[in-house]
Amino acid sequence: MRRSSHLLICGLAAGLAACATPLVSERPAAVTGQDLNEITSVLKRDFKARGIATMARVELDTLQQQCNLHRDSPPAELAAKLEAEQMKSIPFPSGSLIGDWKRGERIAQNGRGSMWSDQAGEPAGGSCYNCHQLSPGEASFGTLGPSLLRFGKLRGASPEIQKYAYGRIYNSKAYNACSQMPRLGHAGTLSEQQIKDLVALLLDPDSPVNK
Amino acid sequence: MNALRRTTLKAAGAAFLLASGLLHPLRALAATWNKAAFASKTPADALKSIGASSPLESKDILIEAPQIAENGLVVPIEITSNVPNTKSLAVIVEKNPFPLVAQFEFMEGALPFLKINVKMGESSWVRVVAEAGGKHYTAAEEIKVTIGGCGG
Amino acid sequence: MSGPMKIRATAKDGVADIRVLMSHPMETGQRKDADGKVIPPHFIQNVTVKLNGRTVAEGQISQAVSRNPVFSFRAKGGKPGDKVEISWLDTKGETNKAETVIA
Amino acid sequence: MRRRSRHAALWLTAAFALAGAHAVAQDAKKEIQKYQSMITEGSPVELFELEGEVLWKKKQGPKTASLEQCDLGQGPGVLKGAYAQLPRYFKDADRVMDLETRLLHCMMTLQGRSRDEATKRVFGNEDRLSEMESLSAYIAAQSRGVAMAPGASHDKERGVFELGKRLFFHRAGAWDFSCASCHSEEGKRIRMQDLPILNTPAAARPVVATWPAYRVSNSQFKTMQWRINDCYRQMRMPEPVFGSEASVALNLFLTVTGQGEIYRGPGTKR
Repeated sequence: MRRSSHLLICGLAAGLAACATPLVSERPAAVTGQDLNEITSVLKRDFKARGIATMARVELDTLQQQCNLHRDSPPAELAAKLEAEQMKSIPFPSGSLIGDWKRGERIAQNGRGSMWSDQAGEPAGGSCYNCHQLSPGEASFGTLGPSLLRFGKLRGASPEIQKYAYGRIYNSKAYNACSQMPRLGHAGTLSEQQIKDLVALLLDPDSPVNK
Repeated sequence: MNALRRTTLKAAGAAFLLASGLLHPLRALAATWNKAAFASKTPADALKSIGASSPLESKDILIEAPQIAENGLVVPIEITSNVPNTKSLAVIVEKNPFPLVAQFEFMEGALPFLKINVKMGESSWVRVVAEAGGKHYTAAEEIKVTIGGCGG
Repeated sequence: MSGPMKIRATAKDGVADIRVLMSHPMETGQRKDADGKVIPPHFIQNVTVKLNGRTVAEGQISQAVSRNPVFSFRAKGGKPGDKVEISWLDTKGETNKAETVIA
Repeated sequence: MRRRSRHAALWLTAAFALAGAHAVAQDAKKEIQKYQSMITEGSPVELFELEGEVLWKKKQGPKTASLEQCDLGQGPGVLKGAYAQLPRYFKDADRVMDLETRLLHCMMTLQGRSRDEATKRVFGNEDRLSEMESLSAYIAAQSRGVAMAPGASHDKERGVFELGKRLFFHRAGAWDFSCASCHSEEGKRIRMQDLPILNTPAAARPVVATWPAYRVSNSQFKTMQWRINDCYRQMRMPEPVFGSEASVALNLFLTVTGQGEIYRGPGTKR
């Protein structure tokens, strides 16, 4: 009752401030530091730790903070600075970065890992097919990320390409500050060996990705 | 043979229980479950066990089903037989560990029509066998089972 | 322990359209519980459809019918007011039955 | 029909790598839509509505009372169309509530149950639905055919809507995700699943019109609280507290975005 009469008044009195501003669902035009503090305190109040998903996860690191503040489009200078910081945090292993593409395919298929429903210490997956096309035999692939079909065939497997592929999986924000791709190594989801296996899936000439 | 004997024994047992008033009459139905057919592990065995070893391909059996099922636990299938005098329909999911899923008999004006949701372990041909005038007719559709996302 | 069961029946041009919903786990015997123990098979094996007391369809089904089975049948001659009765029997000897009149 | 099958088999095995993939994707989309409509048609969802009705009328709690006098916004015990006007502001609780939050409120006030006891098992499993899930099925079904009109005028409703919007775009957690990471770009999908752009009316409308819903992938009836909860699980975040303002805020944001759509749930989902 209350609300319908309120709506009626709104209808008659279109032009009154409260009624004249319809709710819009578009992305907020600006985000301030205070907005972020408020949201974080709401999350702290309204969320709870469960399993391996601890409450520390609602705290923003510098990168998340800046991407939120700049709505994923930081100015070029800031983006370069953030990317450089992320790059520095990648522990590139020495030697060949190419593991076993068969294991890589299984990791790419596996969508588990880092969720509250996962156990600590259980090997995680990379969720790669959720967003990328890889092996042509897998028709059920997502499109949030670019297709990686023939990734190695197009680029070869030089040490530079290996390093790029490894780094991109370990921490994609080192290459694109506010990329939507998770920092799979940085977040602790994938191990060094798992990332090498994924690099093999992308670069090994025998991998179905390059067939 | 073996199955037949078991069935008969079961029926006898049920009749006894029924007579002694221990059981709801419905339980006598247990005797009509074709255990041997449902235990078949290949499509060929399943066909044989329902007495349809070499059914005739027929365009008069219509199978309406999605070609891509986003979830193998529920795959809806709608079957209509236009073969005159169809008296039963059987559903066989060829790649399932036990391919025979259902067999329905129709009588007293029931149309040879069935909508059913089946489980599919993987992508497979789904075969329907219709019995009419002592002969068996068949048609099949291939259904792909995919891995879904997280949403809905 | 049977959950609800529901029949919806309508008639059009002298043909009854009968849809039935059954609560049943349709356990295959391949699933494991939280402790990793195999859950024994438990599924409906027989379905009987009656129209005005006469059996019009009789089915035998396996564990590969989806959980909470839904079936549709059609019967010639069904008209509003006719009685539809459907029953099932499962591997544990449990049964359930529902009835309705054609709308 | 046979010819169509062979055609499908052919493309699925080989043609993805070839040119013309667009037409193929269109075909796949059509088949997935067909799957969706067929599972909806052959859905056992009404069984859950029946279970919910029993629970609605069941006397329980320290006060041995049923929920039949619960006021879902249209007056005590009025169910017809009530779900379509949720979430909304409730004066007696002085906060915005969605269906489940309101049910919890009624369990505590009418039945005298504690929050802990009433929320012990809010999400069920395939063997046993939760009380909340069955009740949601029953109550939502009473709004079939009614246009979705959640609360969007009261100051608190507007504030909660804004909070929901900010949460929707807020990136955090182990994988740096926001809701928008997956739900803000046209034509994207996870695996084969199309991703609706949930902050646009066109995509939000069919979503709000069909939840809560039966999910065939786990044979469970699921509510919007669960849906949001499970998104956060996959976003690698901690868990939203049941009925918390944040969870209601996202629900209100989505429902207001999709308002006007005629409710046709409870739905059936993959």
